[in-house]
This record gives sequence, structure tokens and C-alpha cells, in this order.
Amino acid sequence: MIGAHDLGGKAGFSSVAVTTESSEVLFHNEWERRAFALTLATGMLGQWNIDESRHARENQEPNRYLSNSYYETWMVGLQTLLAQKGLVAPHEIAALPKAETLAMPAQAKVELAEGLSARTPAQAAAALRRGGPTAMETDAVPRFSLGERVRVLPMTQAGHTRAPQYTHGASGVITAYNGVHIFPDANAHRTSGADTVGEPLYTVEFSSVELFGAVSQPGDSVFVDLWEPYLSYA
Amino acid sequence: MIGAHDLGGKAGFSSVAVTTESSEVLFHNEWERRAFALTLATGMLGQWNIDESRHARENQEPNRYLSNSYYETWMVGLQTLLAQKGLVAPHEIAALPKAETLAMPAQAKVELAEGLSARTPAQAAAALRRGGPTAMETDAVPRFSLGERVRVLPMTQAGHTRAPQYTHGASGVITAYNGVHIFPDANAHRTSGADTVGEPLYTVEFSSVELFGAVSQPGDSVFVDLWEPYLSYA
Amino acid sequence: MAHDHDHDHDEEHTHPPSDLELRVKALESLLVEKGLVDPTTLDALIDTYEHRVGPRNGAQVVAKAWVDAEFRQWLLRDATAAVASLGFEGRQGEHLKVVENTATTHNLVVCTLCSCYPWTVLGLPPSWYKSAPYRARAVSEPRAVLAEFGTELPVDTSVRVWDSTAELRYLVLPSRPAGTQGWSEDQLAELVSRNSMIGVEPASAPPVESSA
Amino acid sequence: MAHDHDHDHDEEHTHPPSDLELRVKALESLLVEKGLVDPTTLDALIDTYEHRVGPRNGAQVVAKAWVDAEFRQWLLRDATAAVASLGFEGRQGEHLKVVENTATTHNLVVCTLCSCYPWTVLGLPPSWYKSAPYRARAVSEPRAVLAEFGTELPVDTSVRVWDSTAELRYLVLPSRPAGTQGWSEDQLAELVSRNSMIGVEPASAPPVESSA
Repeated sequence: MIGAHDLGGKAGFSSVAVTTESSEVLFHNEWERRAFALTLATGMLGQWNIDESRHARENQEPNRYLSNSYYETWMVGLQTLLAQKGLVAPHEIAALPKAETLAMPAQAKVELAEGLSARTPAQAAAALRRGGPTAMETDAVPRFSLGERVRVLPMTQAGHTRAPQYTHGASGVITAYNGVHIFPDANAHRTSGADTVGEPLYTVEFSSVELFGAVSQPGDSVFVDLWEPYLSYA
Repeated sequence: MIGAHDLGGKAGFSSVAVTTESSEVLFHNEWERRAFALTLATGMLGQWNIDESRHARENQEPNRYLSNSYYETWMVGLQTLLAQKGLVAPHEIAALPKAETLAMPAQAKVELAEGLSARTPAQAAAALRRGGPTAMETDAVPRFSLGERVRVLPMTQAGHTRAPQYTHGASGVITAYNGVHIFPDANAHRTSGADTVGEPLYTVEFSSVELFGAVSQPGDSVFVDLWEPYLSYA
Repeated sequence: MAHDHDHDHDEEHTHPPSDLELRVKALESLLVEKGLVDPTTLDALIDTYEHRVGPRNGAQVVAKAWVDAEFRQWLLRDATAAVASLGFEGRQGEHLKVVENTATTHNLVVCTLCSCYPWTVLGLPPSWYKSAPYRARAVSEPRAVLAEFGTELPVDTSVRVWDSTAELRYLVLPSRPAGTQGWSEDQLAELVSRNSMIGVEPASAPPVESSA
Repeated sequence: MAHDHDHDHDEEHTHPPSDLELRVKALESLLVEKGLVDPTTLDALIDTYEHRVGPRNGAQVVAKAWVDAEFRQWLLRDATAAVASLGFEGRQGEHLKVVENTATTHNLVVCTLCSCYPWTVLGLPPSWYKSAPYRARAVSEPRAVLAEFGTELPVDTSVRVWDSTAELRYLVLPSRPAGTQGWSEDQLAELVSRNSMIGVEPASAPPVESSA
């Protein structure tokens, strides 16, 4: 889906609120700290993946997405996932102070998975250290070669995607093959038990002039990581 | 520019607030009536064209564009144009009740064109009846033929444009040639005294499946009116 | 959650804050004072589009096309001229196109970039036509939008969406309802709703007559 | 004009409405009550990213690459492994790429779709990196964005923008400042600002020494 989160090249925004390392804080309020940590801690329960998590944040009304502050959007995403995955019942979300409308599936009901329990600090530290690699071991043969010119399909997908709209229909050159990685468009809409789908992941270089016209300087370029299903021969 | 106004195919919006002819009013408040009429009446002064007018409305911060009601955006556009064209001084706009920030050029100063004066009701009626045709008499030869397959350039333009982003990079078939019409991308950024630029205008049919994927039904299509500079051979 | 999100974007404001009213009034006063605007002209413009120019114009065009095959051909070939012959012309109708529904195709009109609309035959657009949901979804999921208007199309009917990106203005010529043989243009025009000329609904069916 | 538009979208809220605070607290209580979250784990996660994992990690990586040609080669070839050798690995650093500024190329990192950022070497991203203006403009007008950071590039330097659309995470290896011959890694690391590793600024110049 092309939602308000797909910001690359969009016009009308102001200048960047520049700060240096020493003049800023990471969290402006205690609730931002807790929102951040709640998101990480619940994510470690393993009930959703990163693409589902991104989709839950992005799938908001565009004016709300643009009006929310950063961690407000994290909270929207978290509440949506908790309800969708049945960790929290809709009426429990609704009973929270100043409940906002979330797109909560009507069928959500709480059936905690067997043995699901809070991660300890030590378990959390181990999970952070482990991370969540998305590279997959396969013997897939990539369709495109280094140096080959490809074109991004211009299609606007209905579901989650990581092909930004400013690249739609543009042609560029493969500069790196990064192996097979979990394919977000499938991963964000996994049905329980489905196998993880991997696709070859490339880095594609686009001429800035081709993407954005004469405001760009010749020789400048934009590199974008794109999965094979996004691409066709140019 | 691709601003928040370029809404085609964007995700996250709610259902349409359906009304029938008999259950609605055109203006919800007296201020909407006046905002509408002020826009038409000042437009008849001939100090700006329709593409400048559209650009003045579209060139807002995206979250503001999406939050404003319809006639609020008309008012943003009108005030911007009045200031840009020097019909109203920035300090006069600033002195209006609850002034909002508008992108007003610093050089704006009031120098009313010689003989510029309010249109009478009769003059306004005649102006409405005359309208503002955009077809131009030229002997230009269109580059593309009926039935030919073309591709919309994927470039994101910095200035005003009427090539919606959902068509960028997509290929379609020319179904009509509509003659040469004033080219909005040039018209919105006219410098005083510049000649009006016309370009061949086509109607292009796109397969909905190609634009929006499997959510579309085969056989459905979208027709878009596009000027020649937006197009290349497919 | 922190903000007041109850602002309804599908409908326009019904209770505008008074500062907006004040501001528009002040702007009008300023422009009148400068001699740039005549308040009686504003009144006339409002009256024109609130009371004189509206979808009854388009309904006349459609009804005539239903009874007059030659006019229908002219309309499909050169809508601007054909419509002008009925006295409807001018602003936002300078370059008209009429697209005809058939047994196998259904037409739907939208302006994804703003709110382009054939004023000369339909007047000013309704709120929903100008709303973000309609503008966003009419091109990408027209059948879902039609369903919200209660319009379910047969699967073998293809949908043609017309995005008004240039100065061409589109009017849908809906199919003539069955059971209207021998009706006059005026009678037929009653069946032509504004929504049917935008393409979100069919023309109305004739009222069921109680058999004598 | 009707609405309160003074909400600053470039910076995050500094004065959040208390209902948001209350809501987050209530959600935490609910999850703790259900046994899904341990509050001491939340404290530990916050402490980790507020005090332990941050751009000083990346500065060490950069400084080492400046003094150790073999490490630099390894870093450019397989950043994940080279960086792990310094003890930095895990979440949001699973697949690292290092892109090197040269005399003729300058690199800039963005995530236009969300806020992807190499946590293992830079910690959490600053507000501006997550803001709509940066995400929108970094790809389409990188030189204007750089100028807002006070960075003016020579015309013959080409800009390479890296949009982090997948799980690859990018770190810029800035050019080593002139006048730092013989400096230790620790001394050099002091010159490596977070902003220089995102690519919006060069590494800092060494402080001017008063001649003896």
C-alpha cells in the first residue's frame, strides 16, 4: 500500500529541524521511553514479525499518520498488533484512558499461546544481541546480474510493500546482489503456519536526474534496496 | 510536485460519505459561500491562471492539506495568490483575524494594475458564460497515434504537474487525441509576459490490473488525460 | 491519541470555528475596500451556482439523448457543441466529453488531483466527490466505491474510470431505464440523478405503477 | 486557519498531553498484569539504548578504519563481520553496509518509508532523521538538506543517497580530517560525530592548536 508513510520525494515539507549530537535527547518524555520499551518487549514475544509491525504503523489514515508524533505511531501499531494477535481484547483496549479508534479485527479474542510469558532482562539482552537476520540460506539463482539495467514495476500494491513510489517505473542499474532475504510483501500478510518467503535482494542505483528532473545534479544518484519481484528488465 | 493532493490510489482512507442529491447542501456555512464567490470574483481580475490557482492550493504542508476542509484550502490558495500578485500586502493578510502562516513572497507589494477594478454582476455572468477554454489553435503534429502504446515518464517533477503519480512509469494506450491544450506544468510557473505554452493532449487508457494489481478486475481500466511531455514510447 | 481527531474529513465542517468566518469576512471587506470585489457580484455568483446551474441541466441533456438518436450521436462526438445547443456552456464546461454506459461497460468520473467537475451540466460537486476517500479510491478500487453507493455491477461489466486531469470535463450518459417507452423528455429527466451522471449509480427505475 | 496548526512535526512533542502519558501507563499495567511484560525488562531496554548503545560505537569503527587499512578493507567488504569483531552486533545491525566518502563522492543515509537506522553502531536515530521533511527531501533534494546542516559540497562531488528500504543498514565512513597524522584511535574517534556517520556533515576538523 502507498500510504502517507511513503514520503520519498513528496513536496510541501519544511526544512529539517537540524540538531547536533550534544543538543538533543532521545526521548522527550517518560511515556516515549515506555512506548519504545513496550514495543521492543512485546515484539520479543514472537507473535508478529517486523513487516507486520511496520504495516500496523503505516496502515493509518494519512492525515493521522502525518499528524502523529513518532512514538504515537508506534503506539498505534502496538495496540493494533496486540488486538489482532489476540493478546489483548478489544474491550481492554477500549477501556484504556482516552481510547482512540483503532482498526481492530472483530474476531480478536484473547487466547494466550501456551507458555507465552514476559521476557526477563537477561532474555531481552540476548534477544537484542541475536537480532533478527532476514538473510535466508537458499540455492535460489538471482535473475538479474550486476550492472544490468532494470525497471521497477509501476504497480501500486494493495498490501504492504517496500518499493517506494518514487522508484515506480524508473530504471536503474544493479550495483549489488545481497542474497535472498525475507520478502516483506508476503511476510506482512503471513497466515499462521505459512512458510517464510524469501526473494533475491538487490541494491539498485538510480540517476537522481531521472527520478527528480532538473533540480538534481548530474552524477548524483539514489541507491535503493529492492527485491526481485519489484523488478523487470528495463 | 507530488503533494498530498495527488490522492489517486493512496491507501488508508475510510469509506465514502455517500449522499444523494436531495440530502445535501452545497455550502455548509455562509463563509463557504463567500469563500467560493471571492475566489471566482478575484479570479476574474485576470491576475492569475487556473494552474497557478491549483498550485497555490496544492503547495501546502501535506498534513495541513489533508486536515483542511475544502474551502479552507481555497482560502489558503486565494490568500497566497493575492499576496504573490501584489493585490494585498503581507501586512494586510497578517492583520486579518487569526492569521495563519502562508508562504508569501517577501517581495510582494501592492501595485494595482492600471484600471484593475471589481467586476460587476453582469461582467461576472459574461465571464462565466465565456469560461476559459484551454484548447489552442496550432499546427502542431502530435507525436503519438491513436492505438499506440505509451509509457508515462516516472519522473517526480519539482513544479506543478497534472501527471498523477499512480500513472508514473505505467504503460497505456492512446484512445483519443484532444488537440493542443495549455500545458499546466509551464502555465503554473509563468513569468510575466511569457507566451502560453501548448502541448498535445491525449487520453490514455491504462489496465487497472497493471496499475493496481490483483485487487482489480481484468477488463477494468482507468482513462487519464495526459500531455505529450509526460509520455514516451512504451 | 493526543490530538483531537474527531474532525470529519469526509464531510465538510458543519460548525466552523468563528475565527474562520471572521477571517473570510475580513478578507472580503479588505478586497471590497480596495475596489477589487463588488459584494453584489459575490451575491450573484452564489445565487448562480446555488440556484441556477445544477444537475437538472445534465438531466435534460441525458433525457434528450435517450429520445433523440441524432442528438445522442452528436453528444458522443462533440459534447461541448451538443450541450451548448441546449444553452449550457461556459466555465468548467469548455471541453465536455460524454461517456456512455452500455450493457458491458460502466463509466465513473473522478478528479484525483483536485475536484474537476462539469459545472455547466452538474453545477458544483457534492462533498463526497471532493473528499480524499473518493479521490483516492475511485481509481484503485472503483467497485468497492460503487458498492458503498449501493451499486453492484455484474462481473462481466467492465468499469471505466475517467480521471479528470486536464480541462476535459466528463459526463456519464447512463442507460435508459427499462419500462420508460413513450415517456417524454421531462418525465425521463426526473429519473436522471446527479449521481447517475457521475457514474456512482444507475439512472432511477420508474416508480412501480399500480396496475389498473 | 480553523485548526490549531502549531503542532510541531519536525520535533517530537515536548509537552505531551497527559492523556497520552496515562494511556501508555495503563497499557503497560495491562500487559504486566497479563504476564506479557516485565517492568524491569522495560527499564533495562531503555537503559541499553539511552546509555549503552550509541554513536560512540560507530566512532570507534570509523577511527579504526582510518588507522588500520586492513580493517577498512574488511569493513567495506563485510561490515557486519568487521563491526562484530569490535563487539557491536545484533538488532538493527544484522546486515551492515559501510559506504565510504571519497574525494569525489559523498554518501547520505535515509529511510524514506520509516526510520531504519544502524542501531548497533549509532543507537537510536535523532528526531530529525525520523521526521517527514528529512525522509521526503533527502532523496529528491539532498544538497538542499545538506546545506541546512551547513554542509556545502563542491559541484564536482557527487552525492549518493542510500534509502534503507530493506534490512540492510548503512553507515557512512567519512573522510579522515587533514592534520590528524599520528593521532590515536581514541583521539580520532572524538572527531567522528553521529551526523558524519549519517552523512549530513563531514567529520570534525581537529581543534586549532596554538603554536608554541
